Amino acid sequence: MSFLLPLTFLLPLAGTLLLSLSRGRLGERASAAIGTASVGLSALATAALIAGYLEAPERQVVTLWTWVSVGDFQPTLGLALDGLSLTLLGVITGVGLLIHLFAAWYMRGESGITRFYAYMNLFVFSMVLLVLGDNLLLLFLGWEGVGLCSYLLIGYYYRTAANGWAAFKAFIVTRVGDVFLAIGLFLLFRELGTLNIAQLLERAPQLWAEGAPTVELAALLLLGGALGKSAQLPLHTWLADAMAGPTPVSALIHAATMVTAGVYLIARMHELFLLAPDVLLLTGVIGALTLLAAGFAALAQTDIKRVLAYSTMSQIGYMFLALGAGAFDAAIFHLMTHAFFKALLFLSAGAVIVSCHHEQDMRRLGGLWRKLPLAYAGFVVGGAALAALPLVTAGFYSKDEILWQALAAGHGGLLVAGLVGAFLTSIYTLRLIIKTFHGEAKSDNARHAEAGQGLAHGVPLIVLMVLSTFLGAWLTPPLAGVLPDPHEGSAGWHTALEIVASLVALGGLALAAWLFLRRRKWLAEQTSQGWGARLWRWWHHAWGFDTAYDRGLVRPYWRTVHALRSDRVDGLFGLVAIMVRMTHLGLSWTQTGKLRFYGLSMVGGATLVILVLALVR
Amino acid sequence: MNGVPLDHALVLASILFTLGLAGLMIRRNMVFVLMSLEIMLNAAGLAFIAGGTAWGQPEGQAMFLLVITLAAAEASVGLALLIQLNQRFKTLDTDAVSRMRG
Amino acid sequence: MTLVGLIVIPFLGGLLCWLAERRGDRLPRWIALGTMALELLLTLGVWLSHDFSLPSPGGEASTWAMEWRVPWIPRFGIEVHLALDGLSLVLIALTGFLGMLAVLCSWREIVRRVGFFHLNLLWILGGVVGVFLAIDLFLFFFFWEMMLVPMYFLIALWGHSGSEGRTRIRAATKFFIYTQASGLLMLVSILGLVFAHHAATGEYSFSYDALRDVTLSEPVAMWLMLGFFIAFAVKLPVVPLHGWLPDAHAQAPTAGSVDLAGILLKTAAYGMLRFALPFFPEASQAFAPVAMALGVVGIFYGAVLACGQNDIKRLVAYTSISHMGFVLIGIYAGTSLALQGVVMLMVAHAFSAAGLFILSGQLYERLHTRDMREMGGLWGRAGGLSGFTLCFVAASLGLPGTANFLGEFMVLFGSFSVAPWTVVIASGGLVLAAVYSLLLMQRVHFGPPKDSAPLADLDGREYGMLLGLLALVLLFGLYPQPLLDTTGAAMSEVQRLFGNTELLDATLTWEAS
Amino acid sequence: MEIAFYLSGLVAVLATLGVISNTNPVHALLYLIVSLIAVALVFFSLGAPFAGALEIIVYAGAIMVLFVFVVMMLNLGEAVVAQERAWLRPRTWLGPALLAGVLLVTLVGTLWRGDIGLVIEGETLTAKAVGTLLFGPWLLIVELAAILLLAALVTASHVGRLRPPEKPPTDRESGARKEAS
Repeated sequence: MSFLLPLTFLLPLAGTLLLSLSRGRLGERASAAIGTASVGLSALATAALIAGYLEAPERQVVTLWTWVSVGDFQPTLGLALDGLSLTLLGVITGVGLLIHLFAAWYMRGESGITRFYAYMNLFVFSMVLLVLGDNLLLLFLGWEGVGLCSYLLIGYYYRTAANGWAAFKAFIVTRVGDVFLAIGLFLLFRELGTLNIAQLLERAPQLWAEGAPTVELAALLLLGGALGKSAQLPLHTWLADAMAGPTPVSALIHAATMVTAGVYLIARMHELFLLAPDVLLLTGVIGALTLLAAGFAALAQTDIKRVLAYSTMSQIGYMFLALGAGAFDAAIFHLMTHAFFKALLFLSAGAVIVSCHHEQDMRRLGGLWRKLPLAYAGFVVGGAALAALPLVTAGFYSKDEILWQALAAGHGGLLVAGLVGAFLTSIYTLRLIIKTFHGEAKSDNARHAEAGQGLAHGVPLIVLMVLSTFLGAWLTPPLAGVLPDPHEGSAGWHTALEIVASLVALGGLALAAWLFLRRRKWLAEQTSQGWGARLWRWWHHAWGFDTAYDRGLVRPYWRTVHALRSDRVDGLFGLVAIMVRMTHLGLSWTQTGKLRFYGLSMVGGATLVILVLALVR
Repeated sequence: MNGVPLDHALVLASILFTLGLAGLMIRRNMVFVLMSLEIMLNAAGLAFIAGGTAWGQPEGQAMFLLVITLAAAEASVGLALLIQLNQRFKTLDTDAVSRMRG
Repeated sequence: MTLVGLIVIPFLGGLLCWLAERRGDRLPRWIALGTMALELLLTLGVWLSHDFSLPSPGGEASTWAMEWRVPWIPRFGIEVHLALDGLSLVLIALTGFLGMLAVLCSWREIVRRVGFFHLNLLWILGGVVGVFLAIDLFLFFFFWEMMLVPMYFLIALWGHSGSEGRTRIRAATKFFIYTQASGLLMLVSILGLVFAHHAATGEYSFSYDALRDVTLSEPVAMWLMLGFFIAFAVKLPVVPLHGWLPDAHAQAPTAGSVDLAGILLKTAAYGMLRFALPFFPEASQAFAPVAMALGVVGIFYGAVLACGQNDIKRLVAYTSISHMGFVLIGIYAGTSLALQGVVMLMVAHAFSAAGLFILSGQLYERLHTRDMREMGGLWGRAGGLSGFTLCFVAASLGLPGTANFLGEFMVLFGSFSVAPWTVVIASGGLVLAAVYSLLLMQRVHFGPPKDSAPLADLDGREYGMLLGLLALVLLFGLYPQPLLDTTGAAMSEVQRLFGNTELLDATLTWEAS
Repeated sequence: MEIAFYLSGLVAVLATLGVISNTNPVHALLYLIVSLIAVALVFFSLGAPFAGALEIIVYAGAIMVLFVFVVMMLNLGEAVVAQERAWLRPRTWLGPALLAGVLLVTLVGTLWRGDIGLVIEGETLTAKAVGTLLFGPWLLIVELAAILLLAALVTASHVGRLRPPEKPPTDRESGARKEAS
């Protein structure tokens, strides 16, 4: 059984190596086949691991070799499997496989398919390493590998410079988060002397009491890292631009897996965070703030993928809110269901985009629901799950669990934010569906849209649709022993909350229907003049964070770069050369050529010498 | 009066020497420069003689002999140059030949 | 005896190449390649035959794996004293390998006076191997100055034209003056040491062990240490004294750049570990915070300037300055983990910098320009070249799994206990490392292509070179233990001398307060 | 013996002053000869008859005569005297004179402070003693002096030769000729 664990990440690695060393000899179909097969086998291995774990749920550790051993710095290349990493592994390989399959259809006709699948496999390899790593340095390896792959995949269409710079921005902003994580690692290693997660979490309670300043600092640094990777409030500006990549990339990286790495990190290190209650609360607050900010921003977007990007940001805000409330298993459960329905939404959006010849702007789409039935169904089911339609969708159970845990843990503020977020979510989801599919087609791209065919297009959508319904909610992740058990509360309050949550969701849908079907004209003129327009533009630019960062940080940096371009400090040493030239000019003046002047200077010198000798002795 | 103290002789030598030096620096005419040179050499010879006779050793006078040979050699070469200067530059002004400068 | 062989082989090989020049261009190249291969094999043979595990803790002061001693000028106590331990072995192997790479990558680039070129190349390597082996201070200084002259000729005769009008002669002269002047300072310090030793014991000696036990008063020790430090700081290079590196790199031929970045910078770090630290432990300890601050300044200054460059080789040169900032922090942190990190970073930087320079040389062969403004969108056109550039760019930004990451993080982990604030600021530099690395990638390979004519793909020689280099970067990134065991003894030696505890706590309290 | 010394010393100084301040070269030359003879008298008063004789015969007799020949050959007319007077304005000689004064003060100061106790009694050092010395240990130096004189002879004869003016100058000197004429 223990050989299966390394298999899960060796297979994608083999796929990457095969594809990248093929030097362009592999055709489109062959590279798609290799890429999907490697992830498929890895999914098979995960399925076997899940079956094995369900029978005997105990933590397995497989150590390949000690990476470095210098003094007590002994990180090992070890893989640890427990309920939490198994769930993540399942999501990565399962959803990953479906997305790889869909990508075969989506990327047909694109140039450089081999390169695409090589990066996708490299991404799955790094993500699996991140999840399975048993010590923080290996986790960091996966962490940075995932960052690099997201850079490569966002910049896949490298011919247009804008995509390149979007990828550049994504990598740099996540790299800022990684630096916080690295400093956290240094601090933990200095204090606890080990990087192995199990030993670390064992020694931490012995060394620090709850709320000790160092553990607060360590937890804060880890949170900083998580914020960078999961695009939460301060470091979130990169996610919207990351939509420049192909849609399967956005589905895999920016919906299902990479952005949830931050949630996994905090869940994995929950003992540390429990030792630092203030930081935990901070996590919840940041989650709530991102939830609302992203919700409002999604309302004012015109590009399908950007709406979904902001909705991902707000759903991850939900997960952080759950973590902040101490409901670790609710966060992971929502992570799983979110992976399903958000991947479904992204793939359906991909289907729409390809069918409408790469048209992404909602204002030029419409009237597609009859032409693209499967994509429409995907949107409806995914949207319902996103808006947490009661009882029918998986989203309802996971979001409701988070709200209930927030209530049970006594965080009233977080609960209110959650409810407002749910209301906003249902509004922008229905707006998205109405604007894209209903009304009349506003551009010939939309008019001549033809539905996608073939298994690669249909199977992933259908499977994800099934998983997004209440059937998905049955796949409760096996987190029994791993994460602390949820808060208890009276059943009465629980059902009351469920009713309130579903009323909020339905109310939101009704309001959206009323606004976007009946009162479209009123709404258009409201948002085109006065404070309405200003508000709309403010939300469209996601509260202006991006421009603030650009003007506050990026532009000053480039000004200093151009100021220092010609190496001022080195110029300093040019002064030495100038001084030498000046002394030369000064001395050459004394050579006048006149005999008497030389006589005079000789006598002067002689007198001086005699005087000095006379006086000195 | 039992004889001339040595430092009086040396003072005389230094007076003559500085006079020659002053002459060297002041005059622009090559002839006068050479003459002042002779005076300085002579003063040096005087100092040698004074020293030698004070210590009662003949080295002083032997050295004076060398000073004189030197003076002779130097005077001859100096005067030859003087003639060339006068013939080429039609002047005796030492400042005229100051192109070796800068 | 093999030690003498290690030094003599490159020198003889150089002469042979020069003589072989008459019989056409190919022979000198094969001779040079053969010499460096022989050098590498010899080093690996030494590595396999001797085990470099930790000496017994109570062991005699410094156990050299191999030693060779012959009096040279008895009157001053100067002797040809060569000695080898883990650190110098690793660096000599690196010299051998990079020497082979330098010869390989200039196979088609150098066509004028090929024999004389290889003479210069091999004599630089001979000088460098001499620096790594010499234990007698006079001999060390001799090799230290000797390795500059061929480098000067290499840049002056075979360099490229100046990027912004700066001629290569000016760059070569600047390089020479910088290193020569700082070498003078080191000579003053060496003589200071020798005279102090003479005052104490009455007889002259330049030997390593004798001069190490000289007891000096506090200010004198500080000044002599500074003499050594400045000489090594110019070569490292540390920021204020770095002016020569970008010019030398921009104008040097590819082989020159590979040598310069790969090995010559390491002689400075080696010098600090071998001479500056063990000779003046207290002075270095007191000087450590200043040195670390210079390291941090180096990291940021190198990074900021790297972002602003248009010439690809100048960009890579400034990145070396940034990486060497980490080395400086690691050396003066003094913990064994930091010192091992320094060794790892030296080796890793040698590989990644050599790789990037070879790639820029190949780009120059294809595009005949080093100006990034004329490049762009090369991904589709240059085939394998772009893939390798991506890998080496990932190495230079410290992607985990590459040796650079391990080096940098071991340095940062090791230094955190000694100087937490310095490490926090330095790890800020990691973000800038990502900025300039990806900038190189973005401006050269991504973005709209200038024209669509496909460039010549990598031929067998180039592909083999780059694959070998990449394999080494990944090998040392994932399984560095053999390398760390080899240098373990030498580094614990330096740590024992440098990091004697009571002074270490002094810095700790200083940091913490 | 002392009176002779002081008297002739005084005469020598005055004659030298005359040499320096005179504008007419021939007069200066004569003053120079007087000064040399005064110095010879000083030698005699100090008890160095051989040196004194040498001074009169070689120095005053030969070298000064050489000077007279050259000055006569140049036949410097009245123009030179006028020009000399023009060159001798106080502005030119004040600075060097002061400097020479300072040098004299320092020399005399050091001599005076040096308190050399020696006194020259005046017993003569015969030419024989000098001769034995010269051809004893100093033989080599005398030969060298002879070679020096030979060298001076050759140089003076070569440099002093009056080249006929119409010979075309080599281009290297043309710069000098054009500028000078």
